[in-house]
Amino acid sequence: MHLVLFLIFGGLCVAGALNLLLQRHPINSALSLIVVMTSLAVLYLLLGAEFLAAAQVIVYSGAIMVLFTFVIMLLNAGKEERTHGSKAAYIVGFPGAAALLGILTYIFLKQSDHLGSAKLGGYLVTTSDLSRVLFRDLLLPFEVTSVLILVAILGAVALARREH
Amino acid sequence: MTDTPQVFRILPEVILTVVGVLIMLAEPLLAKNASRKPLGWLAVLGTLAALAASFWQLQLPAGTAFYGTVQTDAFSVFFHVLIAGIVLATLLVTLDAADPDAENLGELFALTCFSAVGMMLMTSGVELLLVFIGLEISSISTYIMAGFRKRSAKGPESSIKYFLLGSFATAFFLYGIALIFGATGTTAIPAVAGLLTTSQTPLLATIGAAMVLIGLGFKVSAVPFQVWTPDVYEGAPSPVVGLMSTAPKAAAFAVLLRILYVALPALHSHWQPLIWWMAALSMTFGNLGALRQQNVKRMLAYSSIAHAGYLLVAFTALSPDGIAAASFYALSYATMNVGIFAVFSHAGGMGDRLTLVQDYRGLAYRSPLLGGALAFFLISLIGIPFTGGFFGKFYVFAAALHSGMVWLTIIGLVNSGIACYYYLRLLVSSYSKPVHSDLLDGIPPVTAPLLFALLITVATTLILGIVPGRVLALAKAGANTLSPSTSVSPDITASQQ
Amino acid sequence: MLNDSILSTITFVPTVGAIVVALLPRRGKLIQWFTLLISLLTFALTLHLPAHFQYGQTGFQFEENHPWITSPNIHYHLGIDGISLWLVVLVGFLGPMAVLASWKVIETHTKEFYFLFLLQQTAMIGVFVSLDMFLYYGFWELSLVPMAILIAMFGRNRGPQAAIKFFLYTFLPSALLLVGLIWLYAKTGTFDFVETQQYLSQNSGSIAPQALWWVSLAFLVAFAVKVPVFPLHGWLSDVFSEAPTAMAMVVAGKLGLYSIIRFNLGLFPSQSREVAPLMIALAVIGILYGALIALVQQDMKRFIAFSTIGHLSFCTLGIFCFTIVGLNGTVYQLLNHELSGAAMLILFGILYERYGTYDMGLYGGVATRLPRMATLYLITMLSLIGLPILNGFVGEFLILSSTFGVHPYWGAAATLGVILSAAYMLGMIQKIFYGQPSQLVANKTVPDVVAREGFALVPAVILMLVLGVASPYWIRAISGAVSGLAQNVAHATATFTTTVAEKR
Amino acid sequence: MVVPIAYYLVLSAILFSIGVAAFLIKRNIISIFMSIELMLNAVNLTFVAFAHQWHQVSGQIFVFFVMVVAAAEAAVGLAIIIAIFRTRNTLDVDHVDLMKL
Amino acid sequence: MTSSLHLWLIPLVPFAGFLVNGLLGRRFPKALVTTVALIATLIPFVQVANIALHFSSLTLPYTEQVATWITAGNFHADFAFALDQLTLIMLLVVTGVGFLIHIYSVGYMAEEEGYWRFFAYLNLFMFFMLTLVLAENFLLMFVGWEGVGLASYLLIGFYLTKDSAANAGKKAFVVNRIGDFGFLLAMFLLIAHFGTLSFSEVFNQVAQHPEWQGGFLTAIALFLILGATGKSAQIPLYVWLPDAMEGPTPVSALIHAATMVTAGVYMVVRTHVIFDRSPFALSTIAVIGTATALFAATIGLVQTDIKRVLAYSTVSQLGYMFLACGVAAYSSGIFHLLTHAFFKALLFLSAGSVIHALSGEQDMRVMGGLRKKIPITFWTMTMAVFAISGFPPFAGFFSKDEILYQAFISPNGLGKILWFIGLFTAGLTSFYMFRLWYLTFFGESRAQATTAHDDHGHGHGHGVHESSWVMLTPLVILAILSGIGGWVGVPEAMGGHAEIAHFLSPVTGAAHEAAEGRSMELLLAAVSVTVAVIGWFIAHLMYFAKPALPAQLASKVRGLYSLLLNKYWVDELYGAVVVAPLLLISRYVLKGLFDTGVITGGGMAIGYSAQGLGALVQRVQSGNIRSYAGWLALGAAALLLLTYVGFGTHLLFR
Repeated sequence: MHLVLFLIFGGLCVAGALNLLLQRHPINSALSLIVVMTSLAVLYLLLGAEFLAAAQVIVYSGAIMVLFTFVIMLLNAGKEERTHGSKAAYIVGFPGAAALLGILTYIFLKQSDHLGSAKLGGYLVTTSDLSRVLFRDLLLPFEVTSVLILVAILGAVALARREH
Repeated sequence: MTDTPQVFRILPEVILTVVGVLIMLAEPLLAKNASRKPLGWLAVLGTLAALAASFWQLQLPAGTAFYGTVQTDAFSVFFHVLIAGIVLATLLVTLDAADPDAENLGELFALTCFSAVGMMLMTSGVELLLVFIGLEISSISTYIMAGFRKRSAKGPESSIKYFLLGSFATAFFLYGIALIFGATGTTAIPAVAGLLTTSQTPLLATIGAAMVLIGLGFKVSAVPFQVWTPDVYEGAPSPVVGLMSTAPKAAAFAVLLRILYVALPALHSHWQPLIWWMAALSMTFGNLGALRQQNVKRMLAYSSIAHAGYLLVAFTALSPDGIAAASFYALSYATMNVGIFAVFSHAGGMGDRLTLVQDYRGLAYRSPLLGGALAFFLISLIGIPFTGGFFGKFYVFAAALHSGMVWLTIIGLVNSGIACYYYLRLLVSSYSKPVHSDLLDGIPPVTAPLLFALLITVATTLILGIVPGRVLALAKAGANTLSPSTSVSPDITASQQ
Repeated sequence: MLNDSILSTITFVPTVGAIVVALLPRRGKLIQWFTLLISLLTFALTLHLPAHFQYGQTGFQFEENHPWITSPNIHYHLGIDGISLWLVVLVGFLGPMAVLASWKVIETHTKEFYFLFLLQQTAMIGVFVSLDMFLYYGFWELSLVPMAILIAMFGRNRGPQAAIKFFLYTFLPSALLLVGLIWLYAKTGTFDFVETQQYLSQNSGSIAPQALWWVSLAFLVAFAVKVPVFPLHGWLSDVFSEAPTAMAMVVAGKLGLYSIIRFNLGLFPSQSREVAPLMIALAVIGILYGALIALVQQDMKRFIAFSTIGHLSFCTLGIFCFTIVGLNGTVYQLLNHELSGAAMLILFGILYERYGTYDMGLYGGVATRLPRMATLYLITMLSLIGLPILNGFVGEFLILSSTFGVHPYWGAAATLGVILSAAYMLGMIQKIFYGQPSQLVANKTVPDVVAREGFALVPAVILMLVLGVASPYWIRAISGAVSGLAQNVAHATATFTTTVAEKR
Repeated sequence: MVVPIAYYLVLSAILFSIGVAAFLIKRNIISIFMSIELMLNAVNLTFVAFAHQWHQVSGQIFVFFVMVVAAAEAAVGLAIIIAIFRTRNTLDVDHVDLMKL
Repeated sequence: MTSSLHLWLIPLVPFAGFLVNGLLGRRFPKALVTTVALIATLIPFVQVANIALHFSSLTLPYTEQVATWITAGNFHADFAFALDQLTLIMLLVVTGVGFLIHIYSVGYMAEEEGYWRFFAYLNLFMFFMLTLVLAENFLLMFVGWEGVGLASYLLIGFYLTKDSAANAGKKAFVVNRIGDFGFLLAMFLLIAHFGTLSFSEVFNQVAQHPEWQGGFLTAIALFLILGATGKSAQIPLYVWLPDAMEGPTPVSALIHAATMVTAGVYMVVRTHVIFDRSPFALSTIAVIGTATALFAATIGLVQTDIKRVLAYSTVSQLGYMFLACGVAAYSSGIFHLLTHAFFKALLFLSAGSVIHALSGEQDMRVMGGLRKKIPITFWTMTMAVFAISGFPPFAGFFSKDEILYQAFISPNGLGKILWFIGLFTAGLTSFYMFRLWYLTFFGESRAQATTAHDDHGHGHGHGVHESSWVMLTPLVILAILSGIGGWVGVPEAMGGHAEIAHFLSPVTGAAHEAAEGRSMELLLAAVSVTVAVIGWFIAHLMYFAKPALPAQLASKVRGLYSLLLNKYWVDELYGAVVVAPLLLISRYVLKGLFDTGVITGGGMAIGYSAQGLGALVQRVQSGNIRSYAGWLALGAAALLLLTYVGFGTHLLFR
């Protein structure tokens, strides 16, 4: 059953990703990305990270993707036209991406017997031990993310503010 | 945990954050077209305080804080001082170059401080997560600063290029961390080495190391990942490029040093060939690329690729000497580069009036101080003795040659020979008769902050060149903290004789 | 007390002078007078050396050895022996001459000129006195920078290109020299010349001969470019035609040759023995090649450049015969040629000051207008072609006689150079001085040799006669150091012949 | 029933390389930006998979932080895209190649 | 009186004279310059005369070691002077004739500008010649050897504005340098084999090793010969002497007749110990000498310029001296050197006085009928002409006859042939001397109104007149010397007792007595006198009796005449074979092709190829973000591949 769920949602993810690739209009790719994210959330559930799945849906597809669609609409980006900037992207890029995929999958499959397997509910993470690690062991990174967010806001304002 | 309060371990970062926030708060209080320079001086004071704090950290016993996520030792202090010094010089240069009522100048100062915080965290962080967050802070702030001149066509273009490719590389870096986590089950750098021996899937860690190398290779603009550097340096304003080409690079190298020598020393037989090839290609690619370059900033972009290559040579030495050489070179390269960009930003201003090599013809006659400083930095970049540049290169190649890298040293030194052609072309043009001197008339008189910045950089380069004893001692102390057990070096001597 | 700090003072007095020049106001001839004062002071200090030099003693004197950097084991180690003693005095002597020579010709940017000139002095003296190879390499590279900038600033028409060409020609091989230096450091653990020499001579067996051969080759090429030896002389004629006189005087010869004697013969005797046949062939070709091209050169500066190649090839020839007589001749010939070559360059310079061109074709019949100038030219020319009572002859004779003893045919070929040098020098004198006054010379009335130029040249001319007649005073110091070198080359040949035997 | 961790890893590798491919193919800057988000999500999956295997919660914490970073990047990235749009009023990446050689 | 003779003073005084005149001469009045110059020459003459008087009481060989000149390793050479019979004779000749010529040139050069420069150079020449003669080792002799070459260069090129003078000067110096090249190689061989250059040590070593025959000694001898031919203008290096006539006449007299050109002969006689050991070298000297004598004499037959004729006659007479040395009759060689110095100097000075009289005219075709106008010059020149032609009792007869006799009786095979050629040349000599004599002094004056070319600029146009006394007294003295000079060496066969041969025997070894004895010697003397008379008669016939005859004869043998007139085209031959190709190669092949092509071209090629690579590298920066991403992806993949594949392969990263 775990395998079946995995296959369904894994397939959904890949389909969404491919759709992002193939769609001409950015809004369609944005929507396909949302599909990928939600199916990922389900996969997280399979791996016992419920809180994470919720966060994924709320933060990722909820906040970030909404921002994306908002900006797409703001700039009413139309359909992409097939401009051929440079052939290098294809000649060099694709073999690179393919080789990347090949090596990673080959290694993962070769190491799969050492990696063990995931049982449904095998490792359930409760919010309490999540929060214990987050607010005790990794307190400093948590605090530092506040600086990160501050920088992001500052940058966004500085760049996007319309001058007088 | 230990007696010293935790906050002392991250004192410099805290000071800079506070200063950054203060600048952000003060900025709206100023009148609409009032000069933003006081904010700059505030930032300078903050950086000085951070500098003092990191020096003060030296006498703290080396130890970790915040549950082992951050560690202060000679190595981290060395890089903290380096980054604070660079930021100080860059702030002074920005104060001099920027015209007072430039739009969102206040934000620029704040961002500089925050980027400094990010870099310092990278150098003192021993938790991969913290390193990642620090990397992100410094990257995002540099993306924004790169696009500072929103009005011009090139500003946003350089910033978008830097942003997209930057995050592309950060994704690889993250994937690397994930794989290392997968192989060892922990993301604490010191713990990884121990767990690696017991892990059944060391191959994952090797691929993880490679991925980390890709991510950081981009950051330091080593060869396979240096395509972005010329365009971004050309688009960004000179003071920012001064910062961008030195501080994040030094921080990235510090992270690389920690990961490769503390976390993954056992895998050296895998990552050493990578670094060997990256070093050799970076040097050659950088120098050859710069030969025909007429645009001064693009030329220096290629030169920074080449210097990244020289620095990587120190990595292949696999010995405490190598680590000390790498950190020393980072310092000496930083001072030279900040210095030369100080000259460019003063001469060219934020709007890059002087872009081509022949624009600088006769600079030495028009203003001897600028010409002299430019000549001095170029000589140091070429690697003429009694300058920081030379001693850095010498020390790197001595370390490499000591552990048998004969061919790499030859490639390196032949490259530094080729390099002196384009440095010399700029030096010679600044000393030859000016063709169209109206460009030179636009150069403002030398102001106090620039003078002070030049003073720091020239003095440091001279000290590094003539009496590098104390700085070397600090670098070597840092190196020993990184790989106390010379577990790495013994077996390599056996294999290469 | 003074003895152990004299070398540092001599080396760094010009630097202090340079810094003061940088601060002086640009009023009138203040900078020139001050630089003249500094160079005279340096010369006076260098005279202290021969006065207190113990001639019998082998090894280095006036030594100063202080630790400088600990981690790569580098010392601030200065010292001179018979060879470098007179070279330091020569640099001291050429200093004031150069300042006087460029008194009037350098009007603009005098501050930059004299600042870099004094820096160049320090670099050159530093090369001769430093015994720590890192320090030596420091000064060796430093001597490039002021020269390159000055050529760029004061070049007549192709200044910048000539500066870059000069810089690259020397910098690239010295990069390989640095590889050699570091490799030696990796093997011996020290940069000190004396310790490295002992280490190499004791356990030359343990080091891979192939690697040692490549290192000695790197050393040789880096120094040969500076001499310049025959195929590597591409830069000299450009530098001579572009550089101001004060700089062209000091660029060729002494640094390269001194380094070959000190380092190649000192550290790698058996390798030098192996490369000797090639170097002798190149030297003899250099002699004839330089002379033949000087025969047909029309531009004065390029003429003197090729004549310098010819004369300095004599010295390379002398070095690679490895006889005491030959080495003495080489060092002496080096001293004399630098003196006479410098005098000839100054003479060309002051002629250029008067008539504004270096093209010999435009000159003619100057002797009738400037008799005193003609006499100075004549004496300098005679000293360069080696007239017996003048200084050129002694060195040349010693070199040729020792070469003849070792390689008769090469010796004979080299002696042909004596004929050719007479031919091209007399040709030059005739084109400029004899015959009907040319159109340029006729309608331009110019002063004969003025006091200032006299002060620069007359001491040099007197010295030419004194050096020619009273050579034992100088050779006494040189032969002490040189015989030590010749012995260790001879000792090395014992090992060399065995290695050659094995190879076959 | 059990699913070997390797399958999850392979899935994340596939997503990652699709992200890379998207970066190369897409013309609109925002789409390129989205492909980066996709790559980050792929890495999150790897983290969670390894967290499950090692029973280490820090893996999942890592994902939280990645999300924060992605959010920050999104904000800044979109601001930059707006700045580009204002100066060049095009979103086609092939037109953004003013600086070359 | 064995106290030090202060030999070093002899060369030093002229050097002091040179310095005084050289440095301050410009501001001195002419008289002061003259006095300084004359004193500087007189003092050494007096000192030499004093030594000559006390010569018998000297212990010989007398050497004086002044100071060490060069010491390097085991090579040692010092300033050392030596005196023996040979040196004494040479000193007498050099100082004596030198002083006379100094007096003569006071008159001759009176109106020249640069008067002080002339005397300064003359004193410099005296210094170098005296150093050469007095030197005790080869190196010091080489100082003199090159020094006189320098002095001759300066004096030939004395007329600064004349291009031909400058060319002649340069030619003289370079050709001398070729000779010096030979001398240098000989010295190197000496150092290689004997380890020292001092005469006494070399000769002692040679004496101690009778077994050394030929081999390296021949090599040394041959190189010394090359040096000697360079200096004494023998084939093949004689080309510079005729051109040296561009210099003022006193210079030709002093340097190119009496002293410098004899340096080669003196050197051969000084080092005869080496030559004795290699018969091959001796016969080469003899052959060269005879060939040069004949060759120069034939050219002298047709020359029209009076000084050119005398120049070729000098080359020819030097040939005789070389012949004497070639047949090991060194003393007769020196004897002929002595007498030749007197009458050849006289010939040149009288020719100078003739030129002076005709205000600069040197072409004999324009002279004639001067017998009455300049009688004293005529009579002194007649004495010289009779002396050189070999009429008894004049000097030339005894010395030349002695040489011919020695050649005739010399043991080596060629003796007879050499004697015959010598005899024939003696006939030619008397012919061209009397031709000169008749053309200059007899017949009616052929001087056109305007004197053709007035290259000396000192001809004061008012008619032909006798020179002043200051020029004539040296002529008279030299005439007397040419007359009685020969009596010093009258052979026993003719009643004299060959004082000079005995005087020189300690230096040159005993002259070997011939088996045939006295009658043969008298017979040969008679034969040579008749040949001289025949020569005179033919000259008389052609130039006195039927003046038109030479023109007809010349038109009949047009080819031979032009061959001789143009000096066998030897100068042009040298130019074409040696000088032109050398210049061509160096200008086009070396300078053009190699220097700019290979050296500069090579540098440029490296530069451009590096720039080419740079361009290649730059093409990656296409500006397009997607291509950058492509490169990044490829780089990443490559790195991963290298990590995976590189698992344990220490490929290249040494």
